[in-house]
Amino acid sequence: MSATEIKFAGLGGQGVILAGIIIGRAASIYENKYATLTQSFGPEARGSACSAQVILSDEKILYPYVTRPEILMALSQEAFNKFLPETRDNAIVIIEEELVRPKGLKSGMKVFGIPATRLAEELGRKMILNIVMVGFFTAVTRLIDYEAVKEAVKASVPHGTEHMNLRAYERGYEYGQALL
Amino acid sequence: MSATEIKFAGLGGQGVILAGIIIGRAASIYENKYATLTQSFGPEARGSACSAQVILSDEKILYPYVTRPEILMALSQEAFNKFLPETRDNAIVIIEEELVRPKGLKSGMKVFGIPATRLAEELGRKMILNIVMVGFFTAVTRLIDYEAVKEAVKASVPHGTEHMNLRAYERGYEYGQALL
Amino acid sequence: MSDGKKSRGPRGVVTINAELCKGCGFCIEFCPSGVLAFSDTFNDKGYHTPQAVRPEACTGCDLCGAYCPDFAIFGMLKEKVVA
Amino acid sequence: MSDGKKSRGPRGVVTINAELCKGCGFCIEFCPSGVLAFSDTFNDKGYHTPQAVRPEACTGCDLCGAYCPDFAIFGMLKEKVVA
Amino acid sequence: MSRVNPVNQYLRMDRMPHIWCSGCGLGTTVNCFIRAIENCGYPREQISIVSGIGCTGRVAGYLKLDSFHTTHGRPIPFATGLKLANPKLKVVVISGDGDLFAIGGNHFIHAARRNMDLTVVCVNNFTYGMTGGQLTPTTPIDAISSTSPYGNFEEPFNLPFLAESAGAVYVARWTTYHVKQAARSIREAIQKNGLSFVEIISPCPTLYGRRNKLGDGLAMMKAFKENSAIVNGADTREVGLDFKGKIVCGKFIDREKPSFLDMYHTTMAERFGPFYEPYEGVQ
Amino acid sequence: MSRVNPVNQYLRMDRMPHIWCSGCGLGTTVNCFIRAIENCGYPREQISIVSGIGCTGRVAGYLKLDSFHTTHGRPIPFATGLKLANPKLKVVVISGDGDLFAIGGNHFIHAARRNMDLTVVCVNNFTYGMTGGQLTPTTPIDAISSTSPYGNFEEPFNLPFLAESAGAVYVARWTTYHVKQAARSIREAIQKNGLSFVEIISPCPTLYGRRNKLGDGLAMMKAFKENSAIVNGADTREVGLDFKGKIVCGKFIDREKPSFLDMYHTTMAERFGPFYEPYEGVQ
Amino acid sequence: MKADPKGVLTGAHFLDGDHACCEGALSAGCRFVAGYPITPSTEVVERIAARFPSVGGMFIQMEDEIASSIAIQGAVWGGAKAMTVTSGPGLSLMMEHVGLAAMLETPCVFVDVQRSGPSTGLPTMPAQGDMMQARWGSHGDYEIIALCPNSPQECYDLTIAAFNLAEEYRVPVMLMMDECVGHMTEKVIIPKAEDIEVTPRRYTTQKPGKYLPYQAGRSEIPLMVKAGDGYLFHVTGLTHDERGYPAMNAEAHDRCVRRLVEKIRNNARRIIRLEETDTADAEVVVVSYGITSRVAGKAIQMARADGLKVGHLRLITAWPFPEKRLRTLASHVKAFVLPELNFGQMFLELQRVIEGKSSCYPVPHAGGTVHEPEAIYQRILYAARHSRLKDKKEVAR
Amino acid sequence: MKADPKGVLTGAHFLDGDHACCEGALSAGCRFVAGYPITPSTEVVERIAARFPSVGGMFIQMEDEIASSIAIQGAVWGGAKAMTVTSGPGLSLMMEHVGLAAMLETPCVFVDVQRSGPSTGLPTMPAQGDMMQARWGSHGDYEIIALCPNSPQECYDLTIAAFNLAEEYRVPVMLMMDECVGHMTEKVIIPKAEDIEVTPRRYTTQKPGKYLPYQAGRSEIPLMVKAGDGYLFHVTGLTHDERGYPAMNAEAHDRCVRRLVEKIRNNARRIIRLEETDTADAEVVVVSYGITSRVAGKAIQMARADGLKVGHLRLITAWPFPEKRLRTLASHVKAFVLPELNFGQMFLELQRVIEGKSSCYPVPHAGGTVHEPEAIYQRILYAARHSRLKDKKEVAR
Ligand SMILES: Cc1ncc(C[n+]2csc(CCOP(=O)(O)OP(=O)(O)O)c2C)c(N)n1
Ligand SMILES: Cc1ncc(C[n+]2csc(CCOP(=O)(O)OP(=O)(O)O)c2C)c(N)n1
Ligand code: SF4
Ligand code: SF4
Ligand code: SF4
Ligand code: SF4
Ligand code: SF4
Ligand code: SF4
Ligand SMILES: [Mg+2]
Ligand SMILES: [Mg+2]
Repeated sequence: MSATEIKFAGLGGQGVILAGIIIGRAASIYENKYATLTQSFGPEARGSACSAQVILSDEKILYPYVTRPEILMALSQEAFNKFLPETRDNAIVIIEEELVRPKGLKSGMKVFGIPATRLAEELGRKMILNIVMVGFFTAVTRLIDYEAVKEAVKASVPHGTEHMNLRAYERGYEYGQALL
Repeated sequence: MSATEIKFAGLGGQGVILAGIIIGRAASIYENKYATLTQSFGPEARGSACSAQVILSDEKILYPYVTRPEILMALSQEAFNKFLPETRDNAIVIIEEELVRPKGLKSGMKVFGIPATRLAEELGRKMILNIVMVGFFTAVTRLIDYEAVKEAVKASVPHGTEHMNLRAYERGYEYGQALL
Repeated sequence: MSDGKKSRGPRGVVTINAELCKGCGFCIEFCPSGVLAFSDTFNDKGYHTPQAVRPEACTGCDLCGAYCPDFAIFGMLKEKVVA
Repeated sequence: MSDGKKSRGPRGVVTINAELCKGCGFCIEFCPSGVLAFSDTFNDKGYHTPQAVRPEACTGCDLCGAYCPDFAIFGMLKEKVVA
Repeated sequence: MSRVNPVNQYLRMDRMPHIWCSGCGLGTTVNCFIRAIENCGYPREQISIVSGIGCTGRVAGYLKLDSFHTTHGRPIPFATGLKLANPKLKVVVISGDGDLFAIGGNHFIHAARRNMDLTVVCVNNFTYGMTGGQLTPTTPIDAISSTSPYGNFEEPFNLPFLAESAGAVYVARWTTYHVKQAARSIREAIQKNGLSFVEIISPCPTLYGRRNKLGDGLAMMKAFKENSAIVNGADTREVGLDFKGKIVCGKFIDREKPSFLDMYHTTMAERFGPFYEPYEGVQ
Repeated sequence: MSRVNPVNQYLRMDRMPHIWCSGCGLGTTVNCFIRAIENCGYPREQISIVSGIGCTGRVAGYLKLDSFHTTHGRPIPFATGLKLANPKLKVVVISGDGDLFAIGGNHFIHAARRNMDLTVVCVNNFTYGMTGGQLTPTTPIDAISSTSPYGNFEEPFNLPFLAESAGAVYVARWTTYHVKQAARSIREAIQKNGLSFVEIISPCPTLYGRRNKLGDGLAMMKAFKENSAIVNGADTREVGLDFKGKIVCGKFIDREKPSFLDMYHTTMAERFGPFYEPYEGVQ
Repeated sequence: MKADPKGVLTGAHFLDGDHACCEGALSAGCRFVAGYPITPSTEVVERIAARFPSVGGMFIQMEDEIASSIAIQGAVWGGAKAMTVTSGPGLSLMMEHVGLAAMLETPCVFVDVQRSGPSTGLPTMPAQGDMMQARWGSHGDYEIIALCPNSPQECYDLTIAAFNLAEEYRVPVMLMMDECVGHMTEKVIIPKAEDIEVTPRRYTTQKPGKYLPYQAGRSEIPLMVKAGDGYLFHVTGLTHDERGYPAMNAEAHDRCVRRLVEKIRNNARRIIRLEETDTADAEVVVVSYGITSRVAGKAIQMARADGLKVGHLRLITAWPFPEKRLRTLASHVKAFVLPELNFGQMFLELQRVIEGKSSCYPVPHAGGTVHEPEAIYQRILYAARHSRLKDKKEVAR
Repeated sequence: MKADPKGVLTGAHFLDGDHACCEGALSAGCRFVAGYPITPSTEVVERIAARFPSVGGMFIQMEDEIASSIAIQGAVWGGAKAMTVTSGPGLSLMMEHVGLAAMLETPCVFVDVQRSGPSTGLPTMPAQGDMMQARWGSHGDYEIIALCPNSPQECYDLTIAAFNLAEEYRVPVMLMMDECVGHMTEKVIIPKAEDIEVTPRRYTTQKPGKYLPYQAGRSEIPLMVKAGDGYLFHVTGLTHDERGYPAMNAEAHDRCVRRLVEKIRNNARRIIRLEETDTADAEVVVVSYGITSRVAGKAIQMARADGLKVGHLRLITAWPFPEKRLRTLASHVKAFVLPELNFGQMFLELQRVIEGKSSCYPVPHAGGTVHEPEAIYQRILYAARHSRLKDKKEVAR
């Protein structure tokens, strides 16, 4: 694989951008890959759909936008509905299974679901569902090394919350491992 | 003569610009000449030297500035001193003889002096010395028709002051005629 | 949305357009008659929307309408609705 | 400009730089001791400039200096001038 | 749903849902405004609305009136031109605190000075909503914003005081909790001759409330209810706002002064006498 | 003439004579300013002067201090940057009524709001001198100007009131007749922490006086003397100016508030504790 | 449409360019001016302040140029023909609103009486240093029209033309005067009202409800409405669709902005006005505009007296630039000479469009005064001597 | 001079371009920023607001862009390195002060994170529509330097370069970012402080009394002083002489402005930075800058895969424009292709400088997003097929 296009999508406040940043950071800072993350911004204020797009590559990335994602991570139904059509036929689709009902999948797609909100709540903070998703993503895509992502999580979350977030990361990772 | 360059110079408040405008207007509106008037402005606020330059011509005037005046009308010593050097050797120099002492004249120059301030005061308003000068100018230069300038005076002075100004014009004109 | 059942019936009627609602709760909080409460269901945008839990108490004062930032609810005097 | 003649002499001295003067008359009007008046002569710029007509009355208060918009006049205590 | 919200006729329903967040006070302000114009005595064709740029700036785009979405900070001079070209119009400026008082502050004080025949409604949410929650000239001391991450240390404007000192003839303040009073004030303001000013304190839960731990829109509305005091006629010197402090509301100023156009007419009529045709706009 | 005017050392004598007209009050204002800084307690190297564009704007160019002649209306933000880069400087803005309150009005009210550590001296001659005598936001009602040929019909600002409402900690007004008081006020203003404001009413005989039949500079000075009343501590609401009316002079406001830099220090020291090195400028 | 006689000062006058501009605005039907004084444009608004009240116009001196440049747009949407007047520093401040006018397609006129820059520069002296700014001073892509009068008469005539073009293309039109023409007094003939052609605003005839503010049709120019007529319309400086509603995507942007650009580019031929003398068989063509065209005229007289074949192409319209015509001329002219009161602005355009087919020589000048005719003359001489006819047929001598 | 370690965040970071720009400013020694929020540049000042207080810097959010653009100049004259940050609408408002900075020769940096215009346009979407404005947006004649980063890393690097160039030439430097690079996150490597070269302010060593603020000497760049050091100096936006005093005549103006222009034009070779790949034997050269250079890079890969000889010349410095280099290339290249996110801006410069020696093709785009690489690829193909080598030797195949 030389370049992988990934879309992280959900509602504002769910932390999807941070999820994308962690993956990008892991690849570019803690592994020897290139990573480019772009976001689509709109005048629509926060609270509605938002997404981050990440390209991972072994070579320098020129064109920065994701056009046909090979991996879609969706944390809301609206996001899922919006981005599924542009996702590749053989894509990996990663969903929060209690927030997203995966209708309309194309035949070659592989779907991985995780009740990340519930898991996060079990860990004590609903807010860290995105980190659970990051762990899950790491496990099921095997794109980036477990340790690299772990470092990236540490480097990306607010000081003092590392411990909780790493637990979330591990929880998601385990959940993913178990599925494989 | 196809083009005549004239400089009207004095202190702010003496009405030299208006004198230039009257001559320009007379030539261009009441005779069939072309006339272009330019002024030099400076950041220096009013009260100091000011001047108007007029070109009269039978043809369309291209270059609008006066470089070597053939006629200099000076209403203050400062103005006289400043502009005499650039005035042509054979120029006509018209001065308010009580305000200007004509030192440093070049040999070919013809000087015409008039006590315009005093004449204006005699007519009741010191302010109209510029119109006296216009009459004098008309007489001694014979550049423009008496009637044309008269019309221009009428058209250029504030409503209600025409009568007084025409008297000033005539007084200056007579004084000039008498000198010739 | 619901009209009253009692014989005299409510003076007012409240109408909710759940699709526009963003679940802010203003209407519920500031309804002077306690007509409204959140329903359990989400709308398409993922918000809990209000429902009239005590429709018979509605006076049609339209305070809910005045408060609603999403133009998703309004109250009316019943007579006007009929008219 | 002139220094006093009397034995006790004036307390102050006024100095005028006629070349800078624009003849506004502020100094004359606002000199509290009536020291100044316009002279008959013009300076190069064509302004009447002030002169000390009662130099002996000058207190050196420098109000003329404070008022003069052209920095063309100032008063001083005599002792300072000497010092 | 066959019954239709009566406000819809004043809205561009083809643009709904709007972009404002859940719990944002802007929609509530729009409700107040619609109620204000419904019975202000002017037909809607005669009412123009001008906004600048910002979340509040979007108001113009949702109201079904002749409506102008101009540049950041400049709705007042645009409105000035509009009004002067056609004095029959009632021109209302609705814009944000940043738009009207940061970049646009000069236009406001000059319009007030001239007593220009305009109504200015400022939706004060203490922040720049549209650009992501930065400091504005109304952000209270100590409040956190994205450009005052350690707490604001710049004194904010006391808008009613500023408006009075600049010359406004009508000055009022309400919060979005005070829907009825706000509607009434806006109506009075529109009916006023000269420059009228209404400040509406409004929740921006997304960028101001959340960052300052003030809760969601509803929590902020409740706080408005609890922390406000209505003091009609209060001395505007006394109505400055603190972080979480009392919000003095009310109608503070309501005075008579000839407006810009009044003064214009008087001056020109005096000067030109019978030759002056009273200026009634350019048509 | 061997005795030298003591003010000369503060002037760029190589630029004399200056461009100002006979009877203009600007030179008198410069005298007051020089007397103010002579014993204000700061060495002249530490005093910077910033002007905008206008006849008054030329002040910077005649004073032998670090002096900046900027753009029309913008001396205050320039001064803000200068002061913040080097807080040891005492930065004084001297500019005209048009510069500071027409195009520059917003910067003034914001500097006052922030209580920026600056002194602002406004020479109010009721007109735009430099451009030929147009209307300014301080031109009194009925006064004639080249752009209000039929008499001004726009209400002017009451500058002290505006300054107070925006937040200035020191507000005074004098005329050029009041040379001693003006000098003292400017000195006090410079010594003040935060935004201090001194309005100097000054004759522009050439463009304002003549057009309005107020006579020459001397006549205008006499009128200042006769028509002025000193009311220290007057309510700024009451000190607005009419055409030929009373000119209320005095020190109106003198209050203590932490300045912008004070507030900055407090906030950052609190936040960063021992890690905060008190900001002392960029060097 | 004919001019409204009210305000048309028919007759022969001895006026300066600034005052002539005021009269041009009146003749064109302008009844709203917002301005802020600045040398050397102040006399325009001073005359307007005196003239407007008695002819049913409204002049307001705003608090600054920013306010002036948007107040006129409010007035236009209220039904007025409107302009603002300034000089370089003010024009710099108006740039955001030149862009707004382009985006809203507000027909309006910006008068720039150029003085020497940059910054405060020489406020009372002439220059032509704002030519590129007039075209490019606002952010993003847009087009404007710019006209360059060279006499008070043209200050009058081209002010009318500016208003007419603004209406025809719904575009901001810049009248690029300079201190010299602004302060120069000459005879100005103001025709009878019935001899003055004035382009009226083009209002829709559609009913409210049907009307779409930015539906352009084939003409590329949408029809207008004004506030108060019941259309309940919306306009925005955001990228918008035909309804005037914000449309936040690249496709809408392309549609929106492409038309703004193309309505001018595609109509360049109809917009452009030139004055050509003796270009047909010229070896050297002097390209000039504004006041410099008169100085160039004198230089050309000098060169012709030497027997040189010198043509003159005067840009009355500077923007859009007469690309086609110059390219055609380049195919048979040896060299171009372009004097201007700046260090090379329109010269860059000339150099671009002739694509190396001829030689071209700038005659730059910092401003502060006009060129010495001699300087231009020398350059013409140089051009004539040092340029060769490249791969084109020698013109008949 | 080496960078001050305080503020240099040495290490590898995953940063967006806006944040990288903030770090670049810190590394360059910038300690004063005045700004006004505007999408998509806001993140730059947000990070600065958080970072500056702990490193001895001062950030102030001013009341508008006009104030910001002059507050930084006050700060520079107070001794700081300073910048302001904005996007198109804000840049339009700053234009008067770009001219002031040019005139006072205030070294300072203007960051423009470009969004789609004109007017409010598409605030959250990319464009390159302010390129001509950057060069020409203020009135009068002047020169600036403009740099175009194409990645967060370059946002960091070129911010430092911008400060260094500003000091070296005493000129306002524009950093022309765009929404895409500003909001794109990638790895950014921040070197050790001792590996960062920083140009210090060049202060005079002369004594007060001797020193003349605008005495330039042979270098064309006068030395500075700062307020408070006892020089009692004066500066003005008016035309001035070497003493910094107003000098109101055409000769002084020529001397004053000519140097402002020539100090950049004469040093263009030293200022200009380019990135060239495979231009030596190229038939078609793509000229690009900023984000578009990456899209173009992809298109070039596609074209090379077809066997075409395509070179790439990336403008890191857009202004001054690499006139000489392009003219040289034009002598052996068949065609140039210039894609940009506007309807043709730098393309005009290209067309001008190659003087018809090669063909050249724009690939215009309204903005709102970047080009489809396919569109540029198609244009390259077209250029390769339809252009002929004119009167130049065929390059070896
Ligand atoms: C000239 C200019 N500067 C900056 C901006 C960016 N901008 C858009 S909206 C806004 C702030 C709006 O704040 P406010 O007026 O309080 O409105 P709110 O979003 O809070 O309702 C800013 C700074 C702009 N569009 N134009
Ligand atoms: C941006 C800009 N607009 C306008 C001007 C023209 N201008 C120069 S000075 C001035 C007015 C000055 O008035 P004021 O500040 O009252 O100073 P005064 O001359 O009366 O002392 C104006 C409008 C300018 N230089 N720059
Ligand atoms: S006020 Fe409106 S948006 Fe809020 S909960 Fe009620 S119906 Fe929904
Ligand atoms: S109309 Fe009044 S009573 Fe009825 S639900 Fe609404 S707020 Fe409550
Ligand atoms: S105050 Fe100064 S300028 Fe005025 S008359 Fe006295 S010395 Fe002359
Ligand atoms: S110093 Fe005082 S007393 Fe002496 S002349 Fe001057 S003002 Fe008069
Ligand atoms: S960001 Fe704030 S002001 Fe803007 S829509 Fe959301 S809540 Fe309202
Ligand atoms: S024009 Fe007025 S303000 Fe300017 S120098 Fe003359 S008198 Fe003074
Ligand atoms: Mg706000
Ligand atoms: Mg003034």
